[in-house]
Amino acid sequence: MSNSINIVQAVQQALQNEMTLDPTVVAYGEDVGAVGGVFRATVGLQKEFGENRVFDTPLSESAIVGTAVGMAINGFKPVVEMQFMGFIYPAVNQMVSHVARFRNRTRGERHLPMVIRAPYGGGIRALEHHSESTEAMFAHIPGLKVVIPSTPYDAKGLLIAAIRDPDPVLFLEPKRIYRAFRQEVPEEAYALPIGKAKILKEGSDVTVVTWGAMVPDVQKAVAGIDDISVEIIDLRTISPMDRETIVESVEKTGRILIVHEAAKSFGAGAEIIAVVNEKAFLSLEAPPMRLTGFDTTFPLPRGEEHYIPSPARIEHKIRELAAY
Amino acid sequence: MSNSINIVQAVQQALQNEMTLDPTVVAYGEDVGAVGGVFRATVGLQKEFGENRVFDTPLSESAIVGTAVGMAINGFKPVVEMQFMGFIYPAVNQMVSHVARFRNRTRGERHLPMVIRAPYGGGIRALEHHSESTEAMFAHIPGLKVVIPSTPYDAKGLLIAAIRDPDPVLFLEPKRIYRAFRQEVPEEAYALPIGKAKILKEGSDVTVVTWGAMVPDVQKAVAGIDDISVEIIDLRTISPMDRETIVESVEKTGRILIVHEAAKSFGAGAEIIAVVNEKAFLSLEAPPMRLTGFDTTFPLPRGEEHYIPSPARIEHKIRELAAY
Amino acid sequence: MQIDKFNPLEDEMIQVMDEKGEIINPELMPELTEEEMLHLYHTMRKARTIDSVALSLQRQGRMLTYASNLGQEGAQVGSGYALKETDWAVPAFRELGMWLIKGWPVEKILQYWYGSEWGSHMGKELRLLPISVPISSHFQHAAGIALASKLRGEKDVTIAYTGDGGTSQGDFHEALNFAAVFKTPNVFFIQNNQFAISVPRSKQTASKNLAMKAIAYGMPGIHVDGNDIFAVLAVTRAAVEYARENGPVLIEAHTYRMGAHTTSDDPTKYRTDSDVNPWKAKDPVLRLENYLMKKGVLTEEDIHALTEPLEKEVMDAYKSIEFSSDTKVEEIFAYHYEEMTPQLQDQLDEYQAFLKGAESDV
Amino acid sequence: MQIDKFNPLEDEMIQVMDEKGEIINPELMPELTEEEMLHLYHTMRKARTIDSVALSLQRQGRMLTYASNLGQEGAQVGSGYALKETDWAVPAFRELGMWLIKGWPVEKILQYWYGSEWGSHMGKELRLLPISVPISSHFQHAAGIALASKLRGEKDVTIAYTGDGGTSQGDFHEALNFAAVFKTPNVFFIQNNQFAISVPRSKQTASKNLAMKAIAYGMPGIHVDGNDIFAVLAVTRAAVEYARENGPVLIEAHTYRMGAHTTSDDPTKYRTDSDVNPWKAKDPVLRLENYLMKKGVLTEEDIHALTEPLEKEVMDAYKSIEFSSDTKVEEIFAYHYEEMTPQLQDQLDEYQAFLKGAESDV
Ligand SMILES: Cc1ncc(C[n+]2csc(CCOP(=O)(O)OP(=O)(O)O)c2C)c(N)n1
Ligand SMILES: Cc1ncc(C[n+]2csc(CCOP(=O)(O)OP(=O)(O)O)c2C)c(N)n1
Ligand SMILES: [Mg+2]
Ligand SMILES: [Mg+2]
Repeated sequence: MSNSINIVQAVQQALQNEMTLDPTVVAYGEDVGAVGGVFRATVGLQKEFGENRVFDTPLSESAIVGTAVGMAINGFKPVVEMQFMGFIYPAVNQMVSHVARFRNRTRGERHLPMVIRAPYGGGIRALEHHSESTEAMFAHIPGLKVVIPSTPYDAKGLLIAAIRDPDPVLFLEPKRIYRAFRQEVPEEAYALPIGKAKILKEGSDVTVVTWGAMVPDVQKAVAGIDDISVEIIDLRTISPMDRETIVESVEKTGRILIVHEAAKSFGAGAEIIAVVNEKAFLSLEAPPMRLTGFDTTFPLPRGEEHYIPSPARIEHKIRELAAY
Repeated sequence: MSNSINIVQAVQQALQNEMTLDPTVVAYGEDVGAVGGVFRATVGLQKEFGENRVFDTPLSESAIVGTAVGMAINGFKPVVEMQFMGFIYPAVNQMVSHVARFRNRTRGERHLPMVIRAPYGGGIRALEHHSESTEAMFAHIPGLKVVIPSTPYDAKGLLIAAIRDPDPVLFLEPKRIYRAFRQEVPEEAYALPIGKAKILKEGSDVTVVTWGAMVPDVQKAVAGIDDISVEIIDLRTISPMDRETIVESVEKTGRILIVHEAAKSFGAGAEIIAVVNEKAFLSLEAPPMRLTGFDTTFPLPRGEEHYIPSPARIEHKIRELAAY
Repeated sequence: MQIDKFNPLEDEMIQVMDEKGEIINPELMPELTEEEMLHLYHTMRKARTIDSVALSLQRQGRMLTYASNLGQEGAQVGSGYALKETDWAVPAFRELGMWLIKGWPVEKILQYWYGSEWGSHMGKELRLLPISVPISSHFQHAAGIALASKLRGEKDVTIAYTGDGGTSQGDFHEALNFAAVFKTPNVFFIQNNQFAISVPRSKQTASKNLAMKAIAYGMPGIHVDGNDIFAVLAVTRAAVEYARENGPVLIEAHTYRMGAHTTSDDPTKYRTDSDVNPWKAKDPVLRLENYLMKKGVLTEEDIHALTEPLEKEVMDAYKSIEFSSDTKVEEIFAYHYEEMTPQLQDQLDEYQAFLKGAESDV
Repeated sequence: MQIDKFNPLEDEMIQVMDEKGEIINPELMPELTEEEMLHLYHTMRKARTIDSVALSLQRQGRMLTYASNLGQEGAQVGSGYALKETDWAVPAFRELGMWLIKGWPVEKILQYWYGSEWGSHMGKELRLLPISVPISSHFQHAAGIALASKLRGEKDVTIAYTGDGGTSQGDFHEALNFAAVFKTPNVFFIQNNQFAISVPRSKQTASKNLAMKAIAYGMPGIHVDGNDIFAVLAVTRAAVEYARENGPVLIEAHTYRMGAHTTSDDPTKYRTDSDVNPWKAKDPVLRLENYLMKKGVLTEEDIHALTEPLEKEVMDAYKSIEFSSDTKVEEIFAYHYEEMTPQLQDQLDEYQAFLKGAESDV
């Protein structure tokens, strides 16, 4: 059976499915219980599974993540929510110092099946700190996996995979497109592989790698291009990165553009360029390019339209790359 | 007048000079007062300048950085110490959410002349969390400058520049070489420009970019190479990066190797490769390469010898690159 | 009032004026001229007007997310009025009444909520920090500002605001501990409005009240009726004077968020009318109104006469920024460092070239 | 003992046995057989032996940084002994006596300090977490473990340790608050050894004692003489039983770090002999020794007879790991995820190829 749902519903359904199948899965965070989260990603779950499995916490992100470490050690699979990615920073110490390290610290004796969910990204005309995209900071931490879906189907399958993963996963949800479109998605649980990118469109002239909320923008841009054959790769997992899919594509096209919303410098785009250089240098017919957010704080709403690369800018950049 | 001092003494002298010249400079953190810091980087300062200007704080990094924001707003130039870079994470929220943002948030009305000092890096046979190199995480944050010196002369001049900078600087000190060697350094205050790399050795075949505690290792490796002309660049400032110096060098050599101690993926090496691709693509005669720490937690002492690229590995990699 | 003689363990709450506007605790009644009282009343009404105008503009799509202050004006105006001009104030994001007292221009306040950084370019001399969104993180700044004052031998006090939810954050703890160790001139003011978005106070912490958290830091704590502007003013004045000489004080103001958390929130999901209704009788504006009417310095007529000019003032302020607040491209880049980095310059240039090209394409 | 009737505000401290080993508070004397008492004594002596062996090995360059426990054995062994086997313990890094009680094998403890991750591969069934270096961050884990027990309807208690310095961290606050809200079965145990490296307790926080911080969370707090093993055991037993049924408890054990912070520290820089000397008379081992001798279950001879076998046991343990603890290259990579990522595999391969090449170069 399938149902037509959007991304935020897919997140909810993934949780609902896994909580039904596995009694050790619990979900908690700020406002996730009674109201089902500020984006309604956990709506209905407390009613269905009770306050012991879906609950609100005090306003303390470090405690939310840190207690999840303890919960995971003691037999649960916690899926915790950071209300916005901009509020994940109080929990960074827990993530870097413990979440990422327990398996190695104990030489495999203890491991942490836990998921940290956070809506990320801008473009929703929000206050400061509600528009962050700092996936690169977390991707740099050995021991953390970082996943970003871009469709309801992927969101559900990847979140289920993250919950089933014996190791911790940072699951970033593209809030700008939470409700942008619906997709037919199986009602039952299914898992998609973490660490695998997806070729959304095959092409032979230019490879575009992107993820999350930028995917529809890239698709829109490419839809307006008849004269260049563009291959679109949805990275889906930032770390560990699917180098193979990227490299194979560049071996074919010789040209690569990375589009992301995060600030440019030291962003995930840089890693992709480094990988392409290391693995497909001789195939490169043009310099790998990046089209990204600026090296600035995400502007408040009256300036935000400038920050996220628009389809027009993406098209422009693809043309620049193809013409090189 | 000059004196022959090591890096940790250069740090101390920079503080001493600036505190003498500018009564608004204060230094604080855990154990920086009475004992002068666990590495003695602030030794003697409390005695000289009194407890109002050099003092110990409670054990709370977020408070140390967060109160520095307030001190900077209210007329001081705080230079605060994180005891080890591994203990900076509780302060990440302050750094990302406030330190980096006050100038932009207030459209220039308020700015934060403050320095966060932290000894970074491994190789000192220390406990877990005492060997971190996560400069890339911070370099990705718009509004933060990240500086890493490698010599006493640079340490002093760059720290003084950081203190005088009207904007916040994260100043990472290479603790592995804190006392490794001495250098003649002016006793008086002097400032070196932030954002400028330094060519340590000119060469024409291969460019090696490195920084901090890796500099002497690269120098050692290169000293053993007669048959390849290696240009060594000490990056000194991670962000904002001196792209010009790197690009000019690669335009000359056509080959670049980045050597850093931090984990490879999503590290600062990736950004350098991206920049070189963007600005010197046509000069590249071989794929830019990275020799870095592994994508693992820094091993405890019984394994740490494997982690940091040794001079032998550096030489090997330079030869691989030159032979490409 | 001797602030350090109050026992926060007893769970009593300081009141000066009851719900009908009767003074029930005259010995605590703050010294105020009639003019000052009218000024307080006027400021509360102005806050309420801004609130309702902003909410209605928001419904019309002319304003972005907005956090209502309805019901908390007593705590905000009362505490703000206890400050000297040279004292510092460090808000969270729901302190409208205090902002007005402190002098944040109305058009700037609206410009902030309208989505422009220029709203926070408010005048350095106000000694008021901009809104801080990450909960309680600004408590550290307040401790630092106060330490700076103290180190210079100045007597300025720094007041910082957070909510009941804010007491759970690590930064709340670290800032209070730091301030108490250094005996900084701080007043930490909790607006306990009973909710952190949907999470009720009872699920936020197990302590009987929030004022008693002061004990953990060795500082005085005091619990006050936040809807009683006289009590708030009396307590905050005493706290400010105590802090000026001795070190930090924690205040919990007991109040209620009558509206939604922000315009994105639907409070019917987590509370009922019967939860809210009892608080209507405690309304801080009505209470002061009653008092002033009984005192004969305010008439029904005066009350009504205020409505229109206030609405006009606020709407005029709004109109002065409505169409002039779009961010210029350069502004996004210009304020990250004293000098723009080459990276930023490149990115700005590239984007402007694109914009130019796109224009000329048309 | 009724743990929630203790008033931490009064700054009294629970004692059972005085410095001469006299029982001064017999109604609090914990139930213990002679055998058990000797076991406690033996464990304290073992801890002390490990300490001195490790320090001397360190001086010989055969051991890395080591954190001494000297003077804190009473707080460690006494609290550890209050636990059931199924209870969890979450240490900071200075809880040697507790580790021994909980069953962390001596050779594993030494292997940890010798610089190998295998030291923390200690046996999952011990319900003991490895050392946590970032101060107080593990308090969150303890709250989570306890919440998990509670959600499953199990009655296991989780005890977590930190130092006086640890009370300043935001994580300390958040964990206690979280635990109290969910009434988790936690005991939070502060070893107040008067220093955080060089920073004295008086500069760490302005509260009169640390136990009173419990009030901020609505949980019982209790202050105990940490050098009195009977008092520590009695208090911790009561706290554990209270926590098992009701929710968290905070304990402050008043003790003193007789040695350096770690082998990297020089305490003469921040304290004098005259600070340290008074604490010699309070030595927890001597105190129990005196008691047991008076009781006639321990003789001078027994005391001396223990020295050699303990030293031998510890040295044997050390020797069993001294030359076999070097990390194999694969081990650095193998334990980050259940399956090695392709990135890690590549890096491992490249490094091993280098090593092979280097070997064949020789
Ligand atoms: C660190 C952090 N986490 C989460 C949020 C999202 N958030 C905004 S306001 C709020 C509730 C605040 O409650 P309280 O402190 O009681 O203040 P009130 O809204 O009631 O004025 C939350 C969770 C945030 N701003 N910062
Ligand atoms: C977050 C963090 N900051 C700094 C340190 C460095 N450090 C290690 S132990 C210590 C002092 C701890 O004092 P206390 O909590 O009293 O424990 P004690 O050493 O006295 O047992 C410090 C500052 C650390 N380990 N973690
Ligand atoms: Mg509230
Ligand atoms: Mg201590």
